[in-house]
Amino acid sequence: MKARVTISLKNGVLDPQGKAIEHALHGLGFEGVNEVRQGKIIELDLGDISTDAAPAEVEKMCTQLLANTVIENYTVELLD
Amino acid sequence: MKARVTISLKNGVLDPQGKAIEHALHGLGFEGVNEVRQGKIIELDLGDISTDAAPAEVEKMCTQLLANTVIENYTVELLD
Amino acid sequence: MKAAVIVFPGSNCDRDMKVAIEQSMGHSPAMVWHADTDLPETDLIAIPGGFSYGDYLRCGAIAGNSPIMREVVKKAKVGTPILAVCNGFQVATETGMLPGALLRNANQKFICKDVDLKVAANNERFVGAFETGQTVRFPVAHHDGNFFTDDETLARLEGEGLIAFKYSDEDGNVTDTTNINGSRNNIAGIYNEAGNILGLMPHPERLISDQLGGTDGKTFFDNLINSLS
Amino acid sequence: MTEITKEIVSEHGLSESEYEEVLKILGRVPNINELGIFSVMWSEHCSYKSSKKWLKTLPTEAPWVICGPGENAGVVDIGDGQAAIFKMESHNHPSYIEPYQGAATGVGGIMRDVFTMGARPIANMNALRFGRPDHPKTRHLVSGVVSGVGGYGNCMGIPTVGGETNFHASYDGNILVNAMTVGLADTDNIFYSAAAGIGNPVVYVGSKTGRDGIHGATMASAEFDDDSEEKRPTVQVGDPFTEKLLLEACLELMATDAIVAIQDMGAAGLTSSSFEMADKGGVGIQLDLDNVPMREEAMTPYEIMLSESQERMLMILKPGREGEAKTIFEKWELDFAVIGKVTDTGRMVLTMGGEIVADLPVAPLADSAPEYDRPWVKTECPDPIKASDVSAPADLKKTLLKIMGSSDIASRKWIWEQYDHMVMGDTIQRPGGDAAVVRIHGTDKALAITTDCTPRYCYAHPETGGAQAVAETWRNLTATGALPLAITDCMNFGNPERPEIMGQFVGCIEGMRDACIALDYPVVSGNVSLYNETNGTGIFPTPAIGGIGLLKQSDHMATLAFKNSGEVILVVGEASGDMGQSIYLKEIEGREEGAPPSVDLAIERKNGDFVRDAIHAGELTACHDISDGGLLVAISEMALAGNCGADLDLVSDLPLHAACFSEDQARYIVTATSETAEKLLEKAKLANVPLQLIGTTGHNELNFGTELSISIEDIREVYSNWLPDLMTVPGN
Ligand SMILES: Nc1ncnc2c1ncn2[C@@H]1O[C@H](COP(=O)(O)OP(=O)(O)O)[C@@H](O)[C@H]1O
Ligand SMILES: [Mg+2]
Repeated sequence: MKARVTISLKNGVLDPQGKAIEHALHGLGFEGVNEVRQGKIIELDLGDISTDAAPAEVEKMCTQLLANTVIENYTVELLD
Repeated sequence: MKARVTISLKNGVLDPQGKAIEHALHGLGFEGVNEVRQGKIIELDLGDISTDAAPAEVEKMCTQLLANTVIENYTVELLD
Repeated sequence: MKAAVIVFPGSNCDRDMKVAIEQSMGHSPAMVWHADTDLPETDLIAIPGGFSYGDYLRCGAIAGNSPIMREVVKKAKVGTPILAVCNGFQVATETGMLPGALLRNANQKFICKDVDLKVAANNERFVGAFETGQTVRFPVAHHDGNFFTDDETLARLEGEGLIAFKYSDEDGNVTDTTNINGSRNNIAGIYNEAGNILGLMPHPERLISDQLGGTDGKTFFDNLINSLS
Repeated sequence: MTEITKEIVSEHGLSESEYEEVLKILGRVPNINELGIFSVMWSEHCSYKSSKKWLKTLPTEAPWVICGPGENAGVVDIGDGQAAIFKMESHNHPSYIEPYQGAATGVGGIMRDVFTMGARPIANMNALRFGRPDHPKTRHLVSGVVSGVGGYGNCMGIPTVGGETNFHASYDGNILVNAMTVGLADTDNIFYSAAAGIGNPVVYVGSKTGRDGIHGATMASAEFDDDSEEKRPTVQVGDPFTEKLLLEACLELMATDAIVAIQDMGAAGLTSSSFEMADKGGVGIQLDLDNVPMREEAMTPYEIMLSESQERMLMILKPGREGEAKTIFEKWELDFAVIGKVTDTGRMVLTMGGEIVADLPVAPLADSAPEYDRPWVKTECPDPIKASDVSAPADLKKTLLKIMGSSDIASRKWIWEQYDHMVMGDTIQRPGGDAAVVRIHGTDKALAITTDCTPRYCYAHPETGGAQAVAETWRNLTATGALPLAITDCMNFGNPERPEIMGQFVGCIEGMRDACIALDYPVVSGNVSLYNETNGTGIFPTPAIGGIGLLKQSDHMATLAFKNSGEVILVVGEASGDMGQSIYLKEIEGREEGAPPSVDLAIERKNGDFVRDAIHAGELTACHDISDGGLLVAISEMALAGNCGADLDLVSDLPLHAACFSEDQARYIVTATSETAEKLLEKAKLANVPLQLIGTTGHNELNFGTELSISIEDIREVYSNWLPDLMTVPGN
């Protein structure tokens, strides 16, 4: 079983990386670009955990380690 | 028009981040986790570009700036 | 007086911290390995700078989950003084011992240089050697020192005098141009509510002699050790 | 198994005659694994086949040299049972293709060379050359390389304390990234790479092996062409965190006596490390490749042997010490595997899946590595350019501003502020001075470290340029008060198969040799990077020199900043006023011509010894050598550093521009109190050292009679802004 965790900055949290990319894109002539936000994707191979147990398990990983809920939101997708 | 670019390391490229996360998850007792790979997600607000023009434009952004094609792969999704 | 320095894999200012504490305290602090589950009796815990676990995932995140940090958090709750510098500050926010988070510097670059700091609120124990409003000079060396917190917390930090240092100029002017990394309200260091934890991005342990370029760090540690002895 | 065709042989970079030699050694056709091994072992990078003949002519000995070239790094005695271990290495091609990872893994590689010998790294340096500032790729390359150098060194917690940076069109298609590490060890606990002890276990530690960088070493030995972008997957990703753990684990094991020999896996990974260890020890090695920790599925013997995965080491342990070693590496969460043993066969035998996949004689492969005496032609020295052949500046102030804000002179602060240059708490001279100075922790001693090379001088006349590069490092160390001890070099050149390029190499070596001998300043380690050439255009010959010197008492150190108002400014040394290859000629006249400034090594030494003695005697308040840009630039730099101006009163027979901007060698600007200055003038006369009073420090302007009056702040603006302006992304 695999899972994909997508982590993005909460609304209202400054995103310096996104800002820098936006500037750089403007510098390259992509002037239409309005806003850029950068997030993370973490792909986990969960081994042979059951489909029932997986969501709670990944949820726990997210709150304990993968995301910092002071500044980040996350979503979990289970694959296969 | 919005776009989401997902960037991941090419197969075979060392992923120190993923490795460290895997290790940390084991340390926290998530022993079933087999492999972790970390990637990036970049969300772009493209302004009012046409749906026809957008794919080529984002593609250009990817090769010129967003992805490091020496070691990374990317995929593009257009939203709305 | 006893002190302990926590060492994670990837810590690299642990020796510098030890040297600074030794210089002011007259003897060595205990060096405590991350995998230990016991903290020695101590009057001060220092969490040093560096790149714990490579700063992979988020700076300080993996260290924040290490066995020893559970003990540190317990001690923090019973009032043991904690000095968290640079990566230590990041670890402290990750564990929730201090509010906020440290984002990538606004200019995206690692910054290493001496900076001027205005002492924003004078917590006797930590910065008793300095007057509120005075400036001190410590070096910074970080890639992720951009302090972020929500408006509400920010107002509380300001209102309750929990901001220790702000990036300023030599004369104590706190402006956008002196904000080296994009931190909210130029915040370089904060206290927890109980006042027993100081987290700061700058490195007082790096300016502890004239030969190294300054002594504000020595003054800082002399006072800290004194006030805890 | 793959059939060995002509095409396969040539893809492996082996010439026909080299392949003949392979057949002769083996007495049969090699299999693909064996061919791959020959190919990397006989690549330019590993075999030094074009350069060996000439490298051998460099002086490598002195009473204080513990270990010269041939090991992972050079070792010099610094007293009290301590040794400095240092080396410089190039990572040019990978950095051009992927600047961040290329530079980062370059830094990682050179640190491993140093700690594999038992030293804790205490300082890093980086010598960088980029294309012309306005080349479309330059900004991207500068930004990537600088963050890569910082990214690795900062994370390791080793301060990057200095370096040098040039911009020139000759590097447009081939940038140079040279990294140097200096480490500290005890003289009685230095580790070498010769395998010994038949039956002893061969142990692999560090990261797992993946398919990265396969053929990196052959890539570093081939010229670039326009489709080299295709070679991309050979780039490796660095993991500085793992290297930090590897460092600590190795040092912990080195504190025991369990290690017989140790060698890092650098270019050509497991192949070159195992062959070098076996060859040096005159033994055989048998490896079971199934036991190599692997990151990827289904790796072939070929891939395992040629992988350049980073952060790995190979060790020979004493028998029975595996358990102890394993405990240490496991504590640091690193892979540890016994992968073979030392044998008495003199052969390298590799097995996998129960089969022999390669069986090669060690000594013939190493000893009969090709060695070429490539044809070369000497570069004749161009005529000098006299001051009278150059027009005088219309306006001295504008001229000075133009030069201070030029690509060669402007401040490199934008770079070093991205490097942690203070971690470890012993940096007592930060970047920006003549040499960086780091204390030897817990002692009164300090090491001064510098890297220098003026490629335009080397291009104009290699012999002079080679000598000048060595002399400039010697002078920069001296200017801090240090006694220069030894150098490492990084020889960056174009295609050696072209006689004029080979001639540049030979010329530079000859100049270096003369300087090393005259200054008692041997070469203890080095590296060669050839084929830095795109579509037939080579880089400027660039023999980057890294020098180290010892300050027995760190508080004797001098710095370049003007300290107080009202002190006397003096110049040590004499000027001929020749303007060839000067920054003035380049920036003001737009001419890159003429002979470089001549190098008189006897004078260099005499003037330097005088300056160093004066520093030790506490007679100087500031000291700075005169190099790029000349006297007025040196004075401006001292004024900027001290935030203190000067009134100049330079009496000279030379035309104004020559007096201000000639780049005559063996000179220093020093300051002293007026009483001490009297004494110094007398001493100089006795020592036959030219010493001339040229002004007084004070206020916040540089004034020079009616010719010049300029505020320090105006100079600072152009000096400080050039690089940040260059690096600002348009639209920001
Ligand atoms: N890439 C770099 N990294 C760190 N420091 C650098 C770099 N390039 C130049 N510097 C520093 O800038 C200063 C001036 O360099 P340079 O002009 O080469 O000095 P010099 O003329 O004395 O050899 C030195 O202190 C040097 O260490
Ligand atoms: Mg110099």
